[in-house]
Amino acid sequence: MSFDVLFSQFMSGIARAALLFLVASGLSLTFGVLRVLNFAHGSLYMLGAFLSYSIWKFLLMPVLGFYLAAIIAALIMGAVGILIEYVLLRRLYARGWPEQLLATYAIVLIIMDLVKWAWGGEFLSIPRPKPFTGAVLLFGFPFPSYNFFVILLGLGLLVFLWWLIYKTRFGDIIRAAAHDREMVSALGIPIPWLFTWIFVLGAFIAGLSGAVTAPFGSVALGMDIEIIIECFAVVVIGGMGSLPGTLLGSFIVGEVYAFGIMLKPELAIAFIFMVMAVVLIIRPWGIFGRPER
Amino acid sequence: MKKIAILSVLVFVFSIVSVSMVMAQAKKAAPASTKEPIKLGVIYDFVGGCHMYSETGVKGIKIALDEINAKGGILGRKLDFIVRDTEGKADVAVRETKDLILREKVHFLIGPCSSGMGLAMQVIHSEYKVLRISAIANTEAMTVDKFSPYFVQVVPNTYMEAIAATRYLHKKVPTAKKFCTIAPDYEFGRREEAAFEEEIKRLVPGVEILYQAWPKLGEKDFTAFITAIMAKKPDAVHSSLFGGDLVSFTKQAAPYGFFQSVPFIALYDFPVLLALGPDAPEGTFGFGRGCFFMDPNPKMMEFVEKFRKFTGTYPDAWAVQNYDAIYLLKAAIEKAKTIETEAVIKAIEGMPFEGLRQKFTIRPLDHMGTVPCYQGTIAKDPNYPFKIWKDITRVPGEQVIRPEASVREIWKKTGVTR
Amino acid sequence: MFLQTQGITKEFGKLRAVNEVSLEIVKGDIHAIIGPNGAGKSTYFNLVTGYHRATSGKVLFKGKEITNLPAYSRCNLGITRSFQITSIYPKLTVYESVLMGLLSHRKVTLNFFSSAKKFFKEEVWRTLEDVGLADQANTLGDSISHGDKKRLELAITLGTEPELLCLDEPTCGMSPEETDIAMGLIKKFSEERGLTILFTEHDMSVVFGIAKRISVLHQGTLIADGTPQEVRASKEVQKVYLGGSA
Amino acid sequence: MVIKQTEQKESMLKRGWWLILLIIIFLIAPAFLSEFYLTVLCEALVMSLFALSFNLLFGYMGQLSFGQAAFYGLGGYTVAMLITKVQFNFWLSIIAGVLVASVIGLIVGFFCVRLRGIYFAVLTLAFGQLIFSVVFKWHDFTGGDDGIQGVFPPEFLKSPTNYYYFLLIVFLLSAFVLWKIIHSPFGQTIISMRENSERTEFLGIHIAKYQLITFVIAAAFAGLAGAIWVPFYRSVAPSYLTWIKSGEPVMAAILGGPGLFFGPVLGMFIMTFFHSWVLGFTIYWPVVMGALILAVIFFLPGGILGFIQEKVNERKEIRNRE
Repeated sequence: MSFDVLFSQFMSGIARAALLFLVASGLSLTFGVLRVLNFAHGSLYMLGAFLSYSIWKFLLMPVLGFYLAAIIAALIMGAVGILIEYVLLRRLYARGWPEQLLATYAIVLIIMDLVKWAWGGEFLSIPRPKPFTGAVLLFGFPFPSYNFFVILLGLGLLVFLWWLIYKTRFGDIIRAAAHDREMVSALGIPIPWLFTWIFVLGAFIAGLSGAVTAPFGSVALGMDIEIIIECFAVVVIGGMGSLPGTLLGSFIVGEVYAFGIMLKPELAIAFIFMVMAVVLIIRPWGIFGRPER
Repeated sequence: MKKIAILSVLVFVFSIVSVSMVMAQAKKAAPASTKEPIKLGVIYDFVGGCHMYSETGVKGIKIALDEINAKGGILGRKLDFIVRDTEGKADVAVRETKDLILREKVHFLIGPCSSGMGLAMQVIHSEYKVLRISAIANTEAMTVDKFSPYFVQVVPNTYMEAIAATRYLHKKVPTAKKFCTIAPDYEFGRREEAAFEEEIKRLVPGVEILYQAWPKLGEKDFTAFITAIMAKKPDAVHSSLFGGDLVSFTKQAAPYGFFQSVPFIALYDFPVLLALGPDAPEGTFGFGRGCFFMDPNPKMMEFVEKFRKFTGTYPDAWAVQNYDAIYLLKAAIEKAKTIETEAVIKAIEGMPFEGLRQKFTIRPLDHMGTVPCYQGTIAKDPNYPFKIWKDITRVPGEQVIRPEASVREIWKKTGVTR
Repeated sequence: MFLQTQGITKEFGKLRAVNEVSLEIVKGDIHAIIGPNGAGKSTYFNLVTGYHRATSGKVLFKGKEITNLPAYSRCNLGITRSFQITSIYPKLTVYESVLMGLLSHRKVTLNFFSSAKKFFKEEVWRTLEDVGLADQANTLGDSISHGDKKRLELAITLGTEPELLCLDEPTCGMSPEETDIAMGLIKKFSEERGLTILFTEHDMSVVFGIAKRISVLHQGTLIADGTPQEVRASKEVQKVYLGGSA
Repeated sequence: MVIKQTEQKESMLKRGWWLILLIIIFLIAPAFLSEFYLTVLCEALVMSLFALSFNLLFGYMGQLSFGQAAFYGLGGYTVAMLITKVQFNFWLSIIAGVLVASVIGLIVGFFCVRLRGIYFAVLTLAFGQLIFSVVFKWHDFTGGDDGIQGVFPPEFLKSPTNYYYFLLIVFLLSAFVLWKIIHSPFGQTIISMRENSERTEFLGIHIAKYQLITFVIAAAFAGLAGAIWVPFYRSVAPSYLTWIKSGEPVMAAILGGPGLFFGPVLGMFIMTFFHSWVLGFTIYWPVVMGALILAVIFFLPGGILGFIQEKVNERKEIRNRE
């Protein structure tokens, strides 16, 4: 196995990790902080991708079209997040987490059909946005520049979330709520509104990541089921409610998949679940997570 | 008190069940007179990649049915059809097949799209002795390994399609010795690559298959597969990726300079070329089963007009093959002068048929249509907004169909007696 | 030698909650462990009953070392306990709760086929009558009064027919009358069923009224151990209790 | 949390007569059911057995497992492989299916029982997907994506009506066994563990051991459900093992009422008949199912049977007070 083969496989792992981080960071908010097993996150991701395709087609602006479409789609998904959280999940916080899980499961079924009805089955595909169409030579090996865009966006999101969670008051409250919900509400902080904002942020990130993955491949039905399980793996491995955890988790899953493809293509997917199971057994709350009180 | 309440619920549930039974009973009671319409059960997978093919397939069927009914139907009987969705699950496919046969009392079946569903259904409708025609799913297991007299195929099966594509690839890149393959990891992909291996070993002595990539059906991220293949530096790559998977693969491979550095052949048919638009790699090879531009004969162009009027877009291979399937069924029924399954099967065996893809016959041995396979090279074309093929070859089914001796050999192994 | 702890210590990080306590509990005694809040009473209690694992030192029960035995094995040897915050079965009936103790003790919990309700009817009713909960046999755990809940937990522990019954502040949150009833019950069971009782308490009057032997803990260390009279007379105890900080 | 009502005290006699009436309805059902609805009834029976095995963990042990379909699928695959590859005896293959599911259940359970709540759910989800991806990808052994076809029962069981009676007998026997287990001292122990695991541990119960035994029993019955189902449809496919299939008993339990023995059965009957009825005229079945779930979660918190149970109890209390 010569160096450049390993390096190219490693870089394709990085590309996948950046993408996974984008999607999983939203989930780590809703799943990590709110402790809601949020299956609907994958559906918000898919809806974001389809919406960004339609907006891009509608706008037809050569260069800015893609970026504008992505932002608008993400904002719409944030609004959908408010709708879901406010109308549905807010009533369920008093109930057990199985009911919350099933409510998000019902949302998956509803959004799945909504997308099938609205967009039908064609493979929609958005070409890569202008400056990132080609590839960059890295140590003599071509590396698609769009992957760089995704990595940069991932880092940007990481910095934003890191600043939001560790450097703002809103962030302090989130971390406190993640640790001990009753105590925070006892301090008179309106927990319901806090949770709405966390869910909206999660939905916004899901929509944005959906729009950003559109140029990667084809936007088609089944994206939601595809991505949600891998996102759970990322959040669980990294540690629930911990941002660095989600970053590490997406890196591990991305690389395990990339090298799995090279060594034993058949078992690549199985490797991810093996790692997930091992981490859950040794440290249920994940590498960087904290045991729940 | 409690027991009355719980009993009331359960009786309520069973009252719904019994009410719908009574409706079903009423329908069954009506005698099947000769003037009753001929009922066709259309069963496809409206999920994932197959959703698109199923939709255009049903459009092809609708056009054929409207034409036939406008001219008085078959044997004076109107032809109508019921569409059902397998949701891509084998157990739902089996239950829907039973529903169409037992409750809707369909006379013939057509479908499905995915090979896995096809195999699961075949066992069922053979037990109930109902004829099914396949116009999209094309695994060779349906006509050979798991042969059933109650099944006819008008799509080139995985063996025929792969042999024709391999010959075209070899013709275009005669010096290639080291190959890689990439195919979706399910029945269809496995069969195509097996046939490719068999044929390339015959054509190129000392051939080497360096690496076989098996992304799962509906894979979204091919980067790891692309880099793994390019690392092997093959002389050429054969692939049976199709639909959404092929669109994703192509867009992710382009920036790596994949198409400039290695000759590649895959199922670049009309829907893929339409979706890719400018991203479609010129000079790359494609194979397919008969979209409009692959066989521009007069009958096909006439159908293109009708299809564009009806749907506003061009017909792909699935619309063409479903349209052919309906007319094949019409010809067989008229030859047999009855819709009774055994007679129709006897009539269809060996019957020559002139469809949109010109002439082919249904081979009596395994009911496999000697349908043509098409190959070509992707190129721009002034009068279409999307890229199509140039230097197209049409390989008649007879040249690539599995020889009868080899079919009988496989039958010994899989226990088929015919 | 019924129950003995030899230099038992428990550290939570740097805090040494229990500091090398060596103590002996005599069979049949009613033995109280007292001390101001944070003296390490509950922690010592948890070390004996297996709720926590000791950092160092030994716990011996009838000569056999049980320092590292998990809680359920200690219970099978005959040590059972109640909790400071009453721990009962809110959604099970009083009858079912008491039955559970018996099922576990009599080793029938791996019986898959006969109906649970057929087992140990007399013992359950007898225990219910002993604690005065017979009339509420069919009410759910969370719909009885606070005092009744404490007595229910007592009944549940009696269900396992223990030799050593450890009660963590049995009268906490009770009115004077309820406290007397509870103490009366504990004394009755000790005599009738030959039970050894080990309990923690911070209410002096309760302790001196019933306990045969008293141990006093202060900041994790044992400062006095003996009959109520000896403990009342000991200088250290007075300093701790009456003189303010040690 | 999930359980509003525990089992009311039921002597077999008091409930007996309506149970017998129900069994009679089931026995005469084939007489006036069209063959299609008989097929749907068979599916409802098998999936109800699957839901009962799931509810042993969820309703009675208080832990939600999101990977039970792996055992259901393993039971099915074992029967399919034994019958098609080695022409093994039909009855022994079913027993083998149950054994394989139980053994895998023991291995998976050993790891899962040490976790609780969300962690237990996510670990079972991970193991479920692990087993699914191995079955899906092990092409030469399990037939990969399109599974295995041609799994025929013995001659006399080939007719749907006979097979229906076979399924009915297996369902009634299994339901009876599960009922006995839940009402046995073992059952009382796992219910007590659900209610207050700390209190139960201090009564001398090794919590992990009892949870593991329950996990294996649930896996065995899920394997049995898969094993008797595959020969009816003559084929098995990897889609039997996905987390989406694992979600079906969860829906059925919460729809019907997890706190009651027959809750998941009613939930699964409603879901199966609803699915086959709606699929008859539209492909947009999931959105209807999603709406139904949300309606039940919000308006019938204890599930349909739980709701009826409450109404009945209220009326009983009013009557007692008069």
